[in-house]
Amino acid sequence: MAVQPIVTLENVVKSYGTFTALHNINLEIAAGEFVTLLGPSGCGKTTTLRLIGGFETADEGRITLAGSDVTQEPPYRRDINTVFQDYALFPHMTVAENVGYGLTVRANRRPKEERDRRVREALTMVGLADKAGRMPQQLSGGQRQRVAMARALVRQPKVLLLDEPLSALDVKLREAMQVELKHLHQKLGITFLMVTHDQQEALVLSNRIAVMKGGRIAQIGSPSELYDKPATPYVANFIGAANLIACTYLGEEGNIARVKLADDTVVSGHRAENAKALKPGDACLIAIRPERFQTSGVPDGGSAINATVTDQLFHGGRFQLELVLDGAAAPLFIEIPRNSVVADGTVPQPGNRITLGVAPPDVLVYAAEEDA
Amino acid sequence: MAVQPIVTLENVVKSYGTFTALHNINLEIAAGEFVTLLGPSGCGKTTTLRLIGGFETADEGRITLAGSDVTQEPPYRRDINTVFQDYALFPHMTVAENVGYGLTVRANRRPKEERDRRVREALTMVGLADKAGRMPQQLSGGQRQRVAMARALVRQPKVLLLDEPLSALDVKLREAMQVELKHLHQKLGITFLMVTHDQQEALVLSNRIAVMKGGRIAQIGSPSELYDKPATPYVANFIGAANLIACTYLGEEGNIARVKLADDTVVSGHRAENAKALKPGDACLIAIRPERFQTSGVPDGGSAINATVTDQLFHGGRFQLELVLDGAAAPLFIEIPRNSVVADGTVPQPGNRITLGVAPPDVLVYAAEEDA
Amino acid sequence: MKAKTRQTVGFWLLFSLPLAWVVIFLILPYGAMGMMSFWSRKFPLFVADFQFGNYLQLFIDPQYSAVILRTLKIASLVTVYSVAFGYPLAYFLVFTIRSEKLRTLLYMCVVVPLWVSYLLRAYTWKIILGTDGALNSALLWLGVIKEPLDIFLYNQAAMVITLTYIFIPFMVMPIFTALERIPPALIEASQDLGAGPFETFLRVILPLSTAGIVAGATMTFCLSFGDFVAPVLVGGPSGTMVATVLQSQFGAALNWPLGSALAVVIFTLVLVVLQVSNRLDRAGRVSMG
Amino acid sequence: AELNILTWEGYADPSFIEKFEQSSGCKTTSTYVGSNDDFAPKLAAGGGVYDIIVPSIDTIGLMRQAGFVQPIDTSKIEGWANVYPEFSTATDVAAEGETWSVPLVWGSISLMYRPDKIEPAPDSIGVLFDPKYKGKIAMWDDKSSLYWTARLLGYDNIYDLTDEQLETVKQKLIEQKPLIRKYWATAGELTELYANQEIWVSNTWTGLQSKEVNALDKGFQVVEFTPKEKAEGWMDSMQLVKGTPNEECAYKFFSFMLNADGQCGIVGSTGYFPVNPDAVSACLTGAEAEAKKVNNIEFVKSLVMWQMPARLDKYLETWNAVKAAP
Amino acid sequence: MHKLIWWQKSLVGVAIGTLLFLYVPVAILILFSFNDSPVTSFPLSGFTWGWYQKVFANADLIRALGNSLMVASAATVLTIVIGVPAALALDRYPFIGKQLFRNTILLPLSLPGIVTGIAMLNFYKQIGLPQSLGAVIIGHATALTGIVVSQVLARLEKVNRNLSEASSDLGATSVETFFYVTLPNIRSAIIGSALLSFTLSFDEIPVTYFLTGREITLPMYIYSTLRRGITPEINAIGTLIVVVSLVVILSSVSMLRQKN
Ligand SMILES: Nc1ncnc2c1ncn2[C@@H]1O[C@H](COP(=O)(O)OP(=O)(O)OP(=O)(O)O)[C@@H](O)[C@H]1O
Ligand SMILES: Nc1ncnc2c1ncn2[C@@H]1O[C@H](COP(=O)(O)OP(=O)(O)OP(=O)(O)O)[C@@H](O)[C@H]1O
Ligand SMILES: [Mg+2]
Ligand SMILES: [Mg+2]
Repeated sequence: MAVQPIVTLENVVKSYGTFTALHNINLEIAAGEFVTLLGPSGCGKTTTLRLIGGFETADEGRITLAGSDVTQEPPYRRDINTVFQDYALFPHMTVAENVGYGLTVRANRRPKEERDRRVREALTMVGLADKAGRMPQQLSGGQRQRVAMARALVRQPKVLLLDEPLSALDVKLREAMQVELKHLHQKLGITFLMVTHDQQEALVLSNRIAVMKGGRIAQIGSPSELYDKPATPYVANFIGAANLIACTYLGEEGNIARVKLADDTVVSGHRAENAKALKPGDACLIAIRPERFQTSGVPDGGSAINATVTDQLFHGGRFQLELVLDGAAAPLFIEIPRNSVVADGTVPQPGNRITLGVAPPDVLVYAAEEDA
Repeated sequence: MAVQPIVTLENVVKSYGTFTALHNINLEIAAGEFVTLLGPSGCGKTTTLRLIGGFETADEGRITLAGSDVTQEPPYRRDINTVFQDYALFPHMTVAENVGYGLTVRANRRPKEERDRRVREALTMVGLADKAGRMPQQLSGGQRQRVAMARALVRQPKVLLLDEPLSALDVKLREAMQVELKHLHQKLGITFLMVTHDQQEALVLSNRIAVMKGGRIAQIGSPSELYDKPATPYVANFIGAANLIACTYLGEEGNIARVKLADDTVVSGHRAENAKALKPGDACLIAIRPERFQTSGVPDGGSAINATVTDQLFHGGRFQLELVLDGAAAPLFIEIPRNSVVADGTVPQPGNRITLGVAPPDVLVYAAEEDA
Repeated sequence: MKAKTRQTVGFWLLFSLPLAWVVIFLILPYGAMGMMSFWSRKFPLFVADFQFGNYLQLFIDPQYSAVILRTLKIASLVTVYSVAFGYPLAYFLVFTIRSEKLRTLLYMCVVVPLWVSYLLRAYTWKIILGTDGALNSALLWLGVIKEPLDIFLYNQAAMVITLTYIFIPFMVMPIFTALERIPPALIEASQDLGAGPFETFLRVILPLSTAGIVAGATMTFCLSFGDFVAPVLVGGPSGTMVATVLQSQFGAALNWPLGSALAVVIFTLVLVVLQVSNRLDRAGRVSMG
Repeated sequence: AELNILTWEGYADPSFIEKFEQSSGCKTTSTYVGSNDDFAPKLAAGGGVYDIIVPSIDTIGLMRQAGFVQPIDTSKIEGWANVYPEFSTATDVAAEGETWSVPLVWGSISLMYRPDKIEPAPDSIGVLFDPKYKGKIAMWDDKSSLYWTARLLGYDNIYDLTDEQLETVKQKLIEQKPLIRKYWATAGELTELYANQEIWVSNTWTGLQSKEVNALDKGFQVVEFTPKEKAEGWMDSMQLVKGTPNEECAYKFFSFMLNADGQCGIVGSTGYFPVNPDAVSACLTGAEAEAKKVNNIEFVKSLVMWQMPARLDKYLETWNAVKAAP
Repeated sequence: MHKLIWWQKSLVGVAIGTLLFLYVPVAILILFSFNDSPVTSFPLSGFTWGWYQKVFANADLIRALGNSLMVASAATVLTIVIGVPAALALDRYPFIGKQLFRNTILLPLSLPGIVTGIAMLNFYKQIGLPQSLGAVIIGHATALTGIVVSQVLARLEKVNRNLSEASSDLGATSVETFFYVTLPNIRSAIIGSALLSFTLSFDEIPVTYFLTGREITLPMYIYSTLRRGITPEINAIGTLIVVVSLVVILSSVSMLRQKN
């Protein structure tokens, strides 16, 4: 990044008792970025956020905020605000009091007029100007979430931390709030660092995503980088549900790698970073996205895979087919848009045999040692 | 339905105090069907299920089970079992004791050998044979869900009721369990009646879906019927996120209805059931699915709609575009598969003008009186 | 059987015994007491009657109002001191003790004395506060004083100390529960918004624990208001409390009607306190969501 | 048969009660009171639980008036004739032409002090009102405080004071309150107050408490004295509860208590004085007998013997008002 | 976490002081039960087991103890028999006056015991029930039922409401559901509140004071002894009671705190 980073973590380590929650984390976030920490439960996302927010202290390493070392500062001396997972609205204050709280504290007391104005602005921004007098318990989940946003934003922090800000909302609301969150970020230009375990959310919102695994950052990059070039099968599987198929490595010609599946089908693909050391005969894994399979024929230079349909799931706009590959045990999922199918009039039914085509760029070859 | 219905509700009414939770519900479920009750919170889904299960008594109307009137029967005299939303596993019993409970009650006591065998079979069926001795609190969410299934199924009920059986699980697990649930239904041939507020879940699992609204059934039909021919804008919106656009009705030629949008664009579509009475000049609504818009041209006999891209959301396999229609305020969402876009090399960016094509069968015209 | 009928039968099977018991042994006795408060004294006993003389006497004879006021004063002091000592203790347990196990253990240590014979706990203070007691001997030994002091025992201060001692656990329990229920995220949110620990305490923790304080204060106030052991054991000549007077109306003075009237007054007072605390408590509870 | 007695501690000591049980075949159960004011409430509340009660002479009249007790057939009592006539015919023992109670023991109430703290030796009730001894004085928590004060004030109608006199007495007592360490309620409490250095002077049940305090040997002695305004006298007697089903045993008990075993037993266990001098001739001799005022009926006359105040209600109310005062 | 600052330190000081304040008296009580002098004043004069021997040799005291145990047990059984159905009814059925009933049954817990004692005394007198241990038992049961009701109700509210529905769904009748599902889940609350009732009844004075007849309970015995004068015998009984209540209370609290 060219811009000077607003938040940096350098070799940060954090343990709870004998358990090391974070191993040597390094992270740089540029001003104005929207970065997401993504990973399964217990991988250390919240811990990372809490270290930056100041609610925990790092055992080792350095955390800087806009260039100054804040590793040992308490939360109330950091120019950062947090939107908590369950919002942590003060139940004994009205919406306006909640939002204004950060402007009444001794360290940052503002004159009443300024405070009122800023509270009003913040509430207007999140569309809750008319709810100022309500108590938090009188609001719906989505409204609470927005109050929490307003409360953090009214302080005009350099960085906004969000710990699973949408996870308590139901699907429809979550999708709507994702869009709002994105617009808010675009409008304000504040740096957002968000935690989520929902890959869809991460893909939609972020400039960059850091995929974490067991207290380490497995890969960091833009959504399309992660989707198109996942560094490991773990990342491939975590972002966008890849199909992972065991294979035997045959060799490479040009940039086309060739592998053999259980039923001896030969498939062409591209080697991922971690597969550079593969030698012919080694065990490998290929990853293919559900939507990259073609049911209408085999593309030029592509491979054909034979499978049996075991189930057909109707998703409205598209079908999801569950297949079993010849000679394999684990099922495979592919997605086909409904309109194309309907046009043909051919919806593959359970029991049908089917031939799938995949182009080499859609097949990523990995070494098999990684657990998926 | 040709088959004799296993469950029928005839003119069932249920009130709590002055609030009428169910207005005159009529429902017939055939043996072996998988029916889902779908609707927003508070629409009466759970109430319907509880009436069938016998946990509440109908104020009016009749409920029959396999032909006999059970309206006044207590739950323990109905040949029905329920999987509760939070599973309601007995915390003081092991998994095996939980599952075997329904075979030890006086009314249905089985000899120990039979009981043990059936418990073992049921646990094997849900893949928990090795967890028989555990206590429920020692299981994960998905495992508990399966114990609850086994406990209900071990009694070989005529009908299995499921109240949001998967809602307590996280996304990945929920999707996996959906598939399992579907397979279990296919294998057992028992009638399933499930409540959910997740339209995706309903689409994937059901033979028929009953969409409820405010204590009434808004529409009942197969997933594709509901998706393709929603009876009202409400149903259209609830199932599969339709775009609803306000319009003025112009008239019909053959079976092609013509409407005018805010910017005077004329769009051709098909009239839905509730639009039969529309007269030229009446206010109307059109519903179009996000994936039915075509970005590559206008189909024969179709219409062209002009819009401006306001946002582009990356979903991995596809893009979602947020657009604003000329002359309209509310945004529109369309979905385009990523591979096609990538092939063209043209991803519409925020600010781009775009022309969308829609074929008449993909445009449904409704009378505007319904609230969406 | 219709479902409704089945419900009704089940309900009465369960409820008839408790209802009968409560009516016969709780409502009727309180009612009878109310009735008797209108009876009149007729030496040496009393006769059924309906007159307001007893209440009148309670209001005009200054000895009764003096005792009621004194009792109110003592109960209030006890309540205030119990909060003053109980709150820091509860706070300490919840926020300073990090280890879950140690916290539970200490909490038990606070709660356990509550159930250890009330009488003995009151009595111990007599041993401690006496002229020849532990406190004086300790002070003598430390050289703070030359002669034992007799200011500790047999006065209202001694009663307040004893009752405070007895009721501190009552105070700690609900405050502890209230503090424990405060989500840590709220405290973090406050700090996150720039408030230091003290400001966070004043503006977040304290308001959110008022329900606990109210609950504890109500209990402490009501029970110390009706105490009749402390005056006997550690109270001095001016230590008469309402319960002592009540007791003597049913004892020595043998004026049950007057005693009943006094009991009705206490009863009403307690109901008022409970009602007020219920209001406050509900406000607190609403604010906890 | 059984016999339920509501009495004072020490009045049913196993040392002699066992003998009674063996000789009469009546099983006894005793319940103890802390004050004369406990009798009426107990009977008013329960009734039918007790067969015999043992109130002091100022309370027996109340028992009769409240209808709690029934007259006694003295002819059924052995040794009745030997009881001091001053007691057997005293007011309220004999009333309305009947006998209502059977005298049991008697004693006096004098003053007690610590000579190491109080000099010169006091000779008047006034010492209880002396500001010099502020915080070191105890008074019995009893309506008899009114009698003491009335006598100090020189009233001679102490059981029938006028309203003004009562008011003066009340004021005097309220004035005294700051001087008082504690109103003592029981013999043991007074002993304790002395032993723990809480007080130096008080009124006392003659004989009993001084002996107990001195026996503790706490490094000081207490001395009893009869004030120049005279000591007070009391006499406890047994009454038959109305409607008792155990009358037969009750009479056996009366007889037993008036004779050698009973009188010697109770005098021995309490230190008070016998009402039947003949009965103790064998167990009390010489100095002992003199100390117990055996045959010294003159002593009785030197006392201000308790009576039921004419307006008991008013007295109780006054005493309560004193205690309630700040 | 960051270092404690002044006000937090003083708070910790007060807290520790208060903890000591709670325990010093208990320590003194125990100390004097071994003190070789009939008067409870310092300095201590020597060690003795004598007061304990006296306790066990004191027939009245042992009898009072027996009475107390009897009263507490009987009252506890009654509180359970009345309180559990009451809690079940309150939990399960909507009915008019529910809140009133609940408040009434809880009332004696906040009302000074002396008022309850007097009310009952009045009433018993009017219906001709004599003062007796029986009357005390009824009094205690009435005064303490609120504990069982509130504790069991709290547990019932926590126990998943669906459990009993699940049970009847699986074919169990109401009675079966109660014994197989409800009871096991509220058992520890019942035991816990029973232990509490027991301790409170065992320690009760004001109600007992007015309702007891010839027979007295241990607290009444101690109360009268206290008024008569203190002997270290009381300290010895006290120490024994402290030890026993500790055991009883620790187990009851752990029952009540037990989750799920
Ligand atoms: N206070 C603590 N004491 C001990 N261990 C902790 C503590 N906080 C977190 N951990 C452990 O550290 C690891 C990382 O926790 P963290 O909360 O950061 O996970 P996460 O990625 O946010 O997971 P989730 O998605 O479940 O919120 C977990 O294994 C957790 O058990
Ligand atoms: N016991 C009850 N007393 C009063 N009102 C009730 C009761 N149970 C349900 N209701 C009301 O009846 C309506 C329907 O409730 P129901 O539980 O059937 O909704 P639902 O469709 O299952 O909603 P959700 O998705 O939130 O579970 C709601 O408005 C609810 O508030
Ligand atoms: Mg987390
Ligand atoms: Mg529901």
